[in-house]
Amino acid sequence: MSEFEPKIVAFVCNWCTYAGADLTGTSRIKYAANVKIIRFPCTGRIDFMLLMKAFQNGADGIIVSGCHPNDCHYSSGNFHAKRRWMAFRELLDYMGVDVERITFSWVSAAEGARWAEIVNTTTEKLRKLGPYTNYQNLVKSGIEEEL
Amino acid sequence: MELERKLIKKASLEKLYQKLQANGNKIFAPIIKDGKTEFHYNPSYAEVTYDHIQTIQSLKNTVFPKIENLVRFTTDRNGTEVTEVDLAKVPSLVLWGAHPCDAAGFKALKSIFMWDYKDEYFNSRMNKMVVIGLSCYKCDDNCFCTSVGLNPGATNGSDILLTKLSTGDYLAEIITEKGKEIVNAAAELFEAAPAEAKEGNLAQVKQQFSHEKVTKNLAGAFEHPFWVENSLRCIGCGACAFVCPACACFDIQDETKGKTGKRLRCWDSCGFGLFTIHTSGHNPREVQSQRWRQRIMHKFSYMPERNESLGCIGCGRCSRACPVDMNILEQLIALEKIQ
Amino acid sequence: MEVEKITEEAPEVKTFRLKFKNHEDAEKFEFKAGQFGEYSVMGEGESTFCIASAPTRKGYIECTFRKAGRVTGALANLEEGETIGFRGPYGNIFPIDEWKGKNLLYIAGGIALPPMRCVIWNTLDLRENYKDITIIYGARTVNDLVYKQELKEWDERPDVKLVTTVDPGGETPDWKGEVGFVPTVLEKIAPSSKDTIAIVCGPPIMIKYTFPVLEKLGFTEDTIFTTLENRMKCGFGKCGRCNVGKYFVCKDGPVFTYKQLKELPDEY
Amino acid sequence: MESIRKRAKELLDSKQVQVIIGYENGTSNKVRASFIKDSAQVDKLIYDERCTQNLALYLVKHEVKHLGKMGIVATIPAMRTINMLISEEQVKPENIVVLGIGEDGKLLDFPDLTVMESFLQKANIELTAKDKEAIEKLKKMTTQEKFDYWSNALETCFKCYACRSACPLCYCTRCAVECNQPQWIPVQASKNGNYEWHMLRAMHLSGRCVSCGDCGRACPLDIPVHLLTMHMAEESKRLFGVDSGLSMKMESVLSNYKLDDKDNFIL
Repeated sequence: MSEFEPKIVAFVCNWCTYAGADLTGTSRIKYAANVKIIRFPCTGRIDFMLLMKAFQNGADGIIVSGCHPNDCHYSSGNFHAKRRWMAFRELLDYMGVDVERITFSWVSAAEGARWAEIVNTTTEKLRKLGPYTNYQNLVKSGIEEEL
Repeated sequence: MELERKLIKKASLEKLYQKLQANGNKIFAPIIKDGKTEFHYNPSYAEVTYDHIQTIQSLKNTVFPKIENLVRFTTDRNGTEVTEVDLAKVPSLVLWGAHPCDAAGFKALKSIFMWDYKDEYFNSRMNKMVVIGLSCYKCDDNCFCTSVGLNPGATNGSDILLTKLSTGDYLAEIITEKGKEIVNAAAELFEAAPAEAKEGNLAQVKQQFSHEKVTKNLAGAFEHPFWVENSLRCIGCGACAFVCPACACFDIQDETKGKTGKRLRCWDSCGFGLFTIHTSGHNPREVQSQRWRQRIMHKFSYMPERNESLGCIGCGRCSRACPVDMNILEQLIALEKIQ
Repeated sequence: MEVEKITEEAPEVKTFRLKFKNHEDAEKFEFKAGQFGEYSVMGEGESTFCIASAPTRKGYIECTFRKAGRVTGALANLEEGETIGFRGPYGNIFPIDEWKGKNLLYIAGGIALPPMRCVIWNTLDLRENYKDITIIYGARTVNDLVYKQELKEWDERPDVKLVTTVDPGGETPDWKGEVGFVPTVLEKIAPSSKDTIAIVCGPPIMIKYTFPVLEKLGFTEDTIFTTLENRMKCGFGKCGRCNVGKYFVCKDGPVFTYKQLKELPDEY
Repeated sequence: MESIRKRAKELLDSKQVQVIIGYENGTSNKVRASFIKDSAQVDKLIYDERCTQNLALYLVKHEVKHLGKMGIVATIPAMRTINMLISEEQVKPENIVVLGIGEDGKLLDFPDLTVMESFLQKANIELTAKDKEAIEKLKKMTTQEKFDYWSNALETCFKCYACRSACPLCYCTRCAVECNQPQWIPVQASKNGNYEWHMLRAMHLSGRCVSCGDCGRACPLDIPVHLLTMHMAEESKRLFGVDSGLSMKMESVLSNYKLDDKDNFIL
């Protein structure tokens, strides 16, 4: 049996991480192909329910990444995001969502290599954790009596 | 058919239960779990309880599930393919130990779903269901079945009605052909009718108002200040509607996962503020008093007139579930007296 | 059904001409003026609109809608040739047979012309059955007037009197119609109520102000018709959404006379 | 009890308020909210240990607001809620008079709301022993156990939204769960839909919840949904040092930030 390949959704900000990921490509650094990148104007724009939407639709892991503190294009978006993730992570943990499956990071436009490393380590971690069956079962079991 | 009376011994009851289960029926029976009595699918007989006054939830889930799949569809480049669900796959179900009010609740639902257009989803579930009722020997002060034309030993709606006798054995009243089939298939478990009458073994539920009078009063009470005065504390949740055995309002929602999806029917409540809101923002029932009025009016005025059935069976579930004590019995008693 | 043709009527307002994919369905399908249907985009949901084309025009149906929510948004994104779901027809009808030999006065506001377009064309196609036909139609701005092409056509027809109006402030420099709210314009024109049926449709607020004007003009309660649109889901009197008093708009309506409306509780 | 009635009568007679929101006897030995508009009716008002409902809920209810200036019998959680509602500009301080009830069940004298504010600085909200125990137990569970616990507990939820309706801070006229473009959460009461609905509710209340526990009490199915929001209240205290409802000028936790917010998980 071939090794399990996790599906990863990355929510990244337009100004830093997306540019960083672009740099990874233009620098010809190879990294895991498991990740699907979704570009946002800012990490501050990423609603916490979007993460759940990713899990709902079958993601095994998530990366959320934006500008380093003080580098936000809109000056404070990432600080807001940080608070949100701090609170949301606690809630997820309390409700039994595996927070190990979500990687939060700051990656600047100059850190192409760092982006590759983050994607690679996350992919590696998720390969070990396996598919997120818990959540997929939750999504599946909807109706008591399917006809 | 003519009502038939028989006796079933306490020990035989278990055999009947097991026989029904062995015959491939799904059984829905009340059990106590985490201190709450609720109906569950296929419990073991040892778990089944006969001593509850009332479960929190009604039994309408059996014929009007909280989510019903109406159709399936797949969408791709070639267009949309719609597949109907297979109603022949509805399993045969035995409702074990439903109180007479719950059994009558199905009649109220039927008057909505089978009025005019016949709802096949409801109908196929209804046809596949047998109701083995259980008379009430106790009640609480939220019960008011006798005020809405029922009683703790009413046979209306059950296929077989059991009543616990002083000996601990049960009187079985066989009411319908469906009930008779069950008895015939397990004839060895039933004995000749006992001499003891069931009346002495029933709870005493005092009649507290006349529903005819309420219906009559409601006809002219639309603009009455009663509604505003008595609904200020109503918080507009749907608890009353969702535990009600006769509430049938629903919503239709689509759920998609990738290319496939389902169109679902889910419970809804006229108590919700957004229930009637138009796209334009205009809302015919803008404030809670109007929505509370709708709830009572629908059950006690519109349904008797249009559907020839009351929309209430006096189980008192809504009063027990209400977080702010909107007691329906209290309000009906008051409505009987308003001018 | 297949979307055969899409017409842009006004900003965010489109008309779909729909054709049955299956010939048998097309043969079986019959409807009358006033009825509505449930149009659906699988995955998004269903929406209720009146059938806007006349039953006298066979082979297709039309619906007109404004892009407002999830379903209409999805409908608006469709292109010609794509498929939508349709259930219907539901509801009651305009008794056009009973109106034979009378004058007809149509009064519509905004996006409420589509539900009336059906009966307008229906009666125009059977023109010899009726005497004078007057149409009063108002919208917020000139741009919001729907069926601009047909308005022109009606205007040019000698056998139809058309009055269009826009709300004050909504006119353009070259606007030739009236300026003012529909009830005001109606009062100004003051059509005769003799032997006349009035059919009113519009936003609830317009309807509420138009009725008194009609009564002042001498219309009696049972010569005024309207078509209501409450929020609906099922279309056949179960889901409880369009319940007004003991009636269901989807079942006993959408066409009501003013007389019936007066007996209804004010919940529409 | 007498002091509440006396104060209510004063307020109504002097026309300082048009309605008193308090507690009265209900059916089956329950108590319920009471709206007294006429001082002759003040004897209906009661207060005892059964009076737990957070009446601040009615301060934002359209029909009640409509009655005019409101006097409200408020327990400590309700007073905190009032602070939150003032902070979030849902209630105008000049439109309400608070008849505060202390921990001992006695009427507190608040000449104005600033006195209430300073009283609240010293008054703690104690979670019940049962809730504390349940939260502790949950915290000790493994991720899998927690997931099983919540997905099973929430499975029975039929989305009557009593938790939302009973919460004085859930005052939005259109809740996120009703927004369908995009559809954030499955509307139907499926396992997934329920789980995410309660997650969304807890998140939207984090840093705002005052731990009154009314959501849990309102649940007709006895699902302990209040443990979710209470946990978030505790966490916003621990992470951001914000104890909600202590003043009339609370800053919203999630729409603010500090440069020195400490996290330990962002790479």
